[in-house]
Amino acid sequence: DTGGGKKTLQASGSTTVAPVAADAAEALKAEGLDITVATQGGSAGGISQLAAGQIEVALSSKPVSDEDRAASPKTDFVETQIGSDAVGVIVTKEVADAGVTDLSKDEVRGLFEGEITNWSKVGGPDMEVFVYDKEPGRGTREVLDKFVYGDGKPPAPPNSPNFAIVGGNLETRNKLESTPGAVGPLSTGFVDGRDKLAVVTLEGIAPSAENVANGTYPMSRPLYVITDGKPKGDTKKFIDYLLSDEGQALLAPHGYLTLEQIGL
Amino acid sequence: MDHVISARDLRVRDRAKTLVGPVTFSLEHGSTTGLCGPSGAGKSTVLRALVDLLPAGLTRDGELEVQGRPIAPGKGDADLRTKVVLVPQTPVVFGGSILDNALFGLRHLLRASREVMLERAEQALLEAGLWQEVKDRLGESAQTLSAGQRQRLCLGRALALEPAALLLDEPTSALDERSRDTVEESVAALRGRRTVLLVSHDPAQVERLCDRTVLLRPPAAVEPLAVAAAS
Amino acid sequence: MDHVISARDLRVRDRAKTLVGPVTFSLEHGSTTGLCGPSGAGKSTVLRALVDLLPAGLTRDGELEVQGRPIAPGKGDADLRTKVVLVPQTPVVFGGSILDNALFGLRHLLRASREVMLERAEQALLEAGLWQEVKDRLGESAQTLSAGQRQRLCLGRALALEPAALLLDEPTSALDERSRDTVEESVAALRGRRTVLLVSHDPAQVERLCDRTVLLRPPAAVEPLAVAAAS
Amino acid sequence: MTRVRPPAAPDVLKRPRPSRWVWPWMLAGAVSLGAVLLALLGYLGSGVAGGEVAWGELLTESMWNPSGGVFGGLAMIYGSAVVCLIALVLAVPVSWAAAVAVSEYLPPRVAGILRTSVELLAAVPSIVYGLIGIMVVRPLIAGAAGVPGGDSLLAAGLVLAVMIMPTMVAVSVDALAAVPGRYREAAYAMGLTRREVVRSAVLPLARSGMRAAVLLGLARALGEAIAVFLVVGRADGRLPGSFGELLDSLVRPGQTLTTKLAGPEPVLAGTSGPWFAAVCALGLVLLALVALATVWGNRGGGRKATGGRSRHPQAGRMRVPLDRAVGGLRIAALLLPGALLVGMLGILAVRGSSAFTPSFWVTPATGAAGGGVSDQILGTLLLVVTTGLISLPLGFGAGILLGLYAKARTAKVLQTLTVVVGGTPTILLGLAGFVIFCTLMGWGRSWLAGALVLVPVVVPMVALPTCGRVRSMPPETTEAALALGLSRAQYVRSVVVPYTWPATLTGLLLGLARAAGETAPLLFTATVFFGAPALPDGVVEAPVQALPTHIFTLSQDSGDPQAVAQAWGSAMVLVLITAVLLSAAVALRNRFEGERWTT
Ligand SMILES: Nc1ncnc2c1ncn2[C@@H]1O[C@H](COP(=O)(O)OP(=O)(O)OP(=O)(O)O)[C@@H](O)[C@H]1O
Ligand SMILES: Nc1ncnc2c1ncn2[C@@H]1O[C@H](COP(=O)(O)OP(=O)(O)OP(=O)(O)O)[C@@H](O)[C@H]1O
Ligand SMILES: [Mg+2]
Ligand SMILES: [Mg+2]
Repeated sequence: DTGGGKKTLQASGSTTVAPVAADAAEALKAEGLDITVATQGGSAGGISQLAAGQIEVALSSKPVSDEDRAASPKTDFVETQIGSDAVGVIVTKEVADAGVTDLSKDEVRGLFEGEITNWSKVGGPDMEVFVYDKEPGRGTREVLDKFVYGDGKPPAPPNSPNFAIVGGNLETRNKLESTPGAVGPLSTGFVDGRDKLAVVTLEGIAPSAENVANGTYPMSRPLYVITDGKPKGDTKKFIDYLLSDEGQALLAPHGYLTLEQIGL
Repeated sequence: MDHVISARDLRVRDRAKTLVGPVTFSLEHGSTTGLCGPSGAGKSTVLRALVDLLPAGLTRDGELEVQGRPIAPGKGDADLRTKVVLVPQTPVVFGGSILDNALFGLRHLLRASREVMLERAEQALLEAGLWQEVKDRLGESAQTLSAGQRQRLCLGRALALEPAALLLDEPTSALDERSRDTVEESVAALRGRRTVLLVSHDPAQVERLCDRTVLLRPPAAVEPLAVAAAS
Repeated sequence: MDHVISARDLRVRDRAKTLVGPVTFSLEHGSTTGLCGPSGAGKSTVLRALVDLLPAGLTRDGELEVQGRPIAPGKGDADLRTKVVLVPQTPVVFGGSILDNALFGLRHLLRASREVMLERAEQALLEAGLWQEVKDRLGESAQTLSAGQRQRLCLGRALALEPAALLLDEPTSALDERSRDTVEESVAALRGRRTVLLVSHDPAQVERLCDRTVLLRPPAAVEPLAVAAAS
Repeated sequence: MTRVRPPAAPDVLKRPRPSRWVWPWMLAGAVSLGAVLLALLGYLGSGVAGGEVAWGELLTESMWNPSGGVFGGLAMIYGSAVVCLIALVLAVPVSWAAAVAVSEYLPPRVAGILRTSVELLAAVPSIVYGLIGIMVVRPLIAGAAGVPGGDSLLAAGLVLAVMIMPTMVAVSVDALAAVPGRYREAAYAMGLTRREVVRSAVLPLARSGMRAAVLLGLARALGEAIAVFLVVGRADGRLPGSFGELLDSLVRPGQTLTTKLAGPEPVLAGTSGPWFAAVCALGLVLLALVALATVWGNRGGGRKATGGRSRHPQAGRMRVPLDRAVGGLRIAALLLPGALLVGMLGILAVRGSSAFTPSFWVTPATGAAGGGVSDQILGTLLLVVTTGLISLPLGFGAGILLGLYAKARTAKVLQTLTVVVGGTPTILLGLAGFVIFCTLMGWGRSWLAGALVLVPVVVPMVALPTCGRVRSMPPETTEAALALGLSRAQYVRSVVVPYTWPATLTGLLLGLARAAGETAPLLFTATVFFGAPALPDGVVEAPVQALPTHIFTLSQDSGDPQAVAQAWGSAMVLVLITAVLLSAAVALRNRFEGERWTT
C-alpha cells in the first residue's frame, strides 16, 4: 500500500474459493473494508497476478508450486490455509451397489488411463466404464494426478471413446449422475445427499474428516489465500476473519471442510 | 351474358378514407375496355383490386366476380391471377437474362418442352415489338434494357401466358410511335379472343382500341359509372 | 457563343460495343432542345453521359464541355450536377414524406431558412402540377403516390433547384393531358433563362416546346447530327 | 403564372449539411476492424514467436499432450469442421425457411411479433444454451445412439445449430424485407403461386443478405465456446480412421479448436514457451479456418444477375398442392425456433423464478449468493451501452464502406476479415485485451477495457448486414440522388444511411445481445465477482460486476443450492433486460422500415 487514502483490497483466483471470499468480504463491508473478488484464470491466474503485483490476495485451491516460485523469485509467497476440500473418486450408485466400493491406486490408474474399460474387471457389474476427468489446471485434477502419479508426469489422455473432460463441480456432478457407468473425481461435499452417486474408499480409506485431518486419506486439497509477504493491514483483517469462527462457518454451505474438522 | 370480370360498387379504402370508387362495371368476353381518368384518380388501384393485389393497408369492398366466381377480398389466388393477368404500370425486370425474363411466367405455368416455350416467348416478344432489338442479346442481363424496352418486355412476358383477361396499365407510356403501333396492333388482334382492360392517358389510343370506356374521377366524387361508347 | 453544354463525338460503349453515338451537339443558353429517337436508341444513356452518371461497365469517349469547362469521363462531380440536373426516366421517391421528397435536393444545396425552402418547394410543385393533389397530405409517405404523381414529384424537386440546365427524360410519359399541359407551360416558361434538354417520344410535344431537335438513331448507324428547326 | 423566386441559385461552395464527416467515419470503421485483427494477429504472432512451433506436427498429428511435449491439432481441426458442418446443415435450411415464412407468409402483425421473439432467442446467454444442452441434448443422443453420457460432436453441433438459428433468421428476414414490393406484385400478377414468387422473384434479390446471415451464423458457430464446452466432451486426440469410425466419432466426445482455446490452457501455458506457442498457433489455425470457410461460403457470389441460372424451375402438374406443401413446411420450420423459445423461457422462468421478485432487481448482492443483483444489472447495462455506442458507428461505417466502395475482390477480402473478427473466440479477445490494456497500458481491471474488448464482437455483426443491405440498394436510387447534385458525402448521409439503417439496427441488436452474454473477455479485463461499487468511480482502475460473469462463476463450483438459484435468476434477469432493450430498438427499426423505398 502506498498509504494515505483508503484503497480497495483485491482478491482473485480460484472459483472454488471465490464464493467463500465473497461472503467474507460482504461481512467485512460493514466494518468499512472494501474488497473485490474476481475469478480470472483460476488458481494459476491468481498466483501469477499476485506475482505481478496486480492483486493483494490470491485465492487458490492448490499450493504454490516450485515452478511458480522459480518464475517469480522476487515474490515471497505466503500461504494461509483456510479450509480443505476432500476429493473423492465418484462412481454411480448402480456400480457401487454391484460391489465397487473400494479402488486401489492401480485400479484408479487403470480406469483413468483407459485400460480398464469394464466394471467387471474391478468386481463390478458387466458395464462399460465412462471416465470423466477434470480439465487441466483444476485443483481436483491435480489432486487425483498426485495420488496416482506422485511427482511423475501424467500421460496423455486415453484414446478411448468413453472419455470426456469436465470443468466445474456442478457440471461434473450433473454428468456423473446422468451417465451410466461413469467415474470421475469430485469434491465429496458435492456428493452428500445425492442418491445416484457414491464415493468409493481408496485403498480402504474413506474420505472422512478424521482421515483427511490425520493425512491418511490420499486425495484432499487445501484451500489457500496467498499473500506476498506476511499479511498485514487490511489483508490481515481479511484473512483473520476467514480464520475466525464466523469465517469458518462460511465454508460448510459450499461443501468444504473447516480447519477444525480437519484438525488444524 | 358472358362477363369475364364484373365489379359492383367496388371501393378501395385507406383506413376510413375512400381512395377510389365506388365504381361498377363489367367486362364482356372478348371486349376491350378503356379505363381513363386523371393521374391519381385510382386507375392502378382499381386494377390491383381486380386481381386482389392491393398494397398492405388498403382494403377493398364491394362485389367482384371473375368468370362468375365471386372473389372475396384477400382470397384471390394464383388460379385467379392466371386467368386475369395484370401488367403493372412500373415495369419490373427480374434478375437474370432477358430470356429468363421473357420466360418468367411461362416457365412456371406452362408444361411444355423448352422449344415450345422459346417459340411462344419469341412470338410474344414479336407482338410486343421487342424481338428485333433483343434477339441477338437474349443472354444479357435484363437490367441493361432501356425503359421502353423494359416496358415491352413486361408486356411480352404477359402476352406469352395467353390469359383469359389482360389488365394493361399504361402499356405504351414509354414507347415511341412505332413500337406503340406494334403493341396496339397486337392488342387489337386480341379482340374477340381475350378480354382486355386498358388504362391509358392518351384519348386517341383509347379511341383506337377500346369498345367502351370507364371514366374514373379523383377523390370521393367519382362518377358512379360513366360509360362512353367508342370505336 | 454561349454554350451551356457541348458534346463532340460523344460515344458510349459497353466494352467494345458502341451503344450510342457518335453524336455531336451543343445547347445554347436559354434554349430548349428535344432529343428524340426510337426506344432503345440511347437517349437516356446520352443524358446520363452528360452528367457523368453512366452505369458501371459503360464508358464514354468524345469531348464534353459544360459551361466551357471540359469534363473528363469519370471526373464529373457534384458541382457539375448542381449546374446540370438530370430528372431520370424512372421516378424514384426516397423514404420519408412527400414533403421530405420535395425538399430533398434543396435541403442539400440551398443555404436558406426553412421558410424559404418551403416556399420554393411549393412553387416548384405548383409548376409540376402536383401541388393541388398533395397540399393536404404533405406528411404522408411518398410511397403512396401514384405513378404520375411520382413523376411530377421528381420533376418538381428538380425544378426547385433552378439549375442552369435541366435534362428531362420523358417527364410527362405517365401524365394525363391536364397535368402534361401544366408541366409543358412550366418548361416553356424556362425558355430564355434556363437551358433544357428534353427527351420525348411525343413529336407533338417536341414541336410545342423545342427550338431544335437532336435525332438519335439506334445501333451504330446514328445520324451524325440531325438538327431540325421547330417552333 | 407569375414567378417570384429568390434569384439565388444554389451555392455549391456553401452547401448546407455537407456531411463531410462521413469519410473519416467510414474510414474509422474500416480501421477499427483492421486494428482488431492486427491486435489479434500480433498477440498470437508474438506468442508463436515465443517458442518453436512444429507446424507440420500441429497440422498432421492428432495427439495433444502438453506434459509430453506433443502438440498435434488435427483432431481439433476435425472436431471444429464436423461441429460447424452439422450446425450449418441443420440450421441453414430451417432458418431460411422460417425467415421466408415470417417475411412472406404471415400477416405483418404476427410476423412482427415472431421476429422479435426470434431475436430474443439470440439474447439468451450462451451458458444457458449450454446448460439446456446438458439437460436436453445429451440424454437425447445417449438414448438414440446408445452411448453413455451423450457428450459428443453431434451434441455440440445440435446446440450450435440452435444457437445460430436466431441470428440467421433475423438477418435473413431483414434481407427479405428489403426486397421492394413491386417485384412481388409483378410476379404475383402473372399468376405465380407464393412458392414460385418467393423462389423466382424474392430470393434472387435477398440472396446477398441471406448469405451474410449464413456467414454470421458460421462466425458465431466457429467462435462460440461456452455452450459447446459443456456438451462436446473435450476429449483430445480422437480422429476416426475409417467410415465406420467416422460415424461413431460423431456421437463420441471430441474437441474443437475453440473449446481448446477457451479452456484453461491459454492461462496454464504461461506467456511464452512451446506450450503457449502451440496454443497461439492453434488460434492462428482457427482464424485461417474461419477465413477459408468464408471464402468458400462466398464462392459463386460473383455470378449474380448476368449469368444464366443453372437450373430452371419447371412447371409441374402439382403446382398448387406443391405450393401448399412448401408453405406448410415453411411455417412448420417456424415451429422449431418457436418451440425453442417457449421451452427455453419456460425452463428459465421456472428455475430463475427469483427474477420475478422486484427486490431481486433493486438490492445489491450480499456475499456470494445472497441478496439481489442490482449492481450486476447496472454493470451489465454500463458495459452493453458503452459497447453499443462505440460499435454502432464503427460497424455501420465499415459496413457502408464495404458495401459501397470496395471493388468485388477487395470487398471479398474485407468481408472475410470481418467474418474472421466475428468468428474469433472471445477468450482470445479477452487475453489480447488483457495484454494490451492491463499489461501494456497499465490499466487495472476497468469497465472501459471490458467494453472495448466486446466491441470486436459487435462490430462484425453490424457491418455484415449493413454491407449486405447496401449491396441490395437499387441503382436507380443512387442515380436519382446524385442527379440532383448531391455530393458523395451527402448521398451517403441522406440516401445510403437511411436505407441501410434497419439492417444495421438488426445487426446491432444481435451483436449486443451476444455481447451481453459474453463472459470470457470480461473475466480478464473488466469484471470482478464481488466487491465493486455499483457504478465505477473511475475509468481505468474501475472494475464492475456483470450478470454473465456472475452467472458463470456461480455455476462453476459452488455446492450451495442458493448459488444455483441465484445463477438461474440472474440468467432470467439478463434475458428480460435484453428483451426490454430489444423491444425498444425493434420499435425504432419498424418505424424506419415502414417506409420501404421504391422506384
Ligand atoms: N398504399 C396507399 N396508401 C394511401 N394512398 C394510396 C396508396 N396507393 C395509392 N394511393 C393514393 O390513391 C390514389 C390513386 O392512386 P393510383 O396509383 O391508383 O392512381 P392512378 O390513377 O393509377 O394514377 P397515375 O395515372 O398517376 O398512375 C392516389 O392519390 C394515391 O396517392
Ligand atoms: N448498362 C448497360 N449495358 C449494356 N447495354 C446497355 C446498358 N444500358 C443501356 N444499354 C443499352 O443501350 C441502349 C440504349 O439504352 P437507353 O436507355 O439509352 O435507351 P433510350 O433511348 O432511353 O430508350 P427508351 O426510349 O426506351 O427509354 C439500349 O439498347 C440498352 O439496352
Ligand atoms: Mg397508375
Ligand atoms: Mg430512356
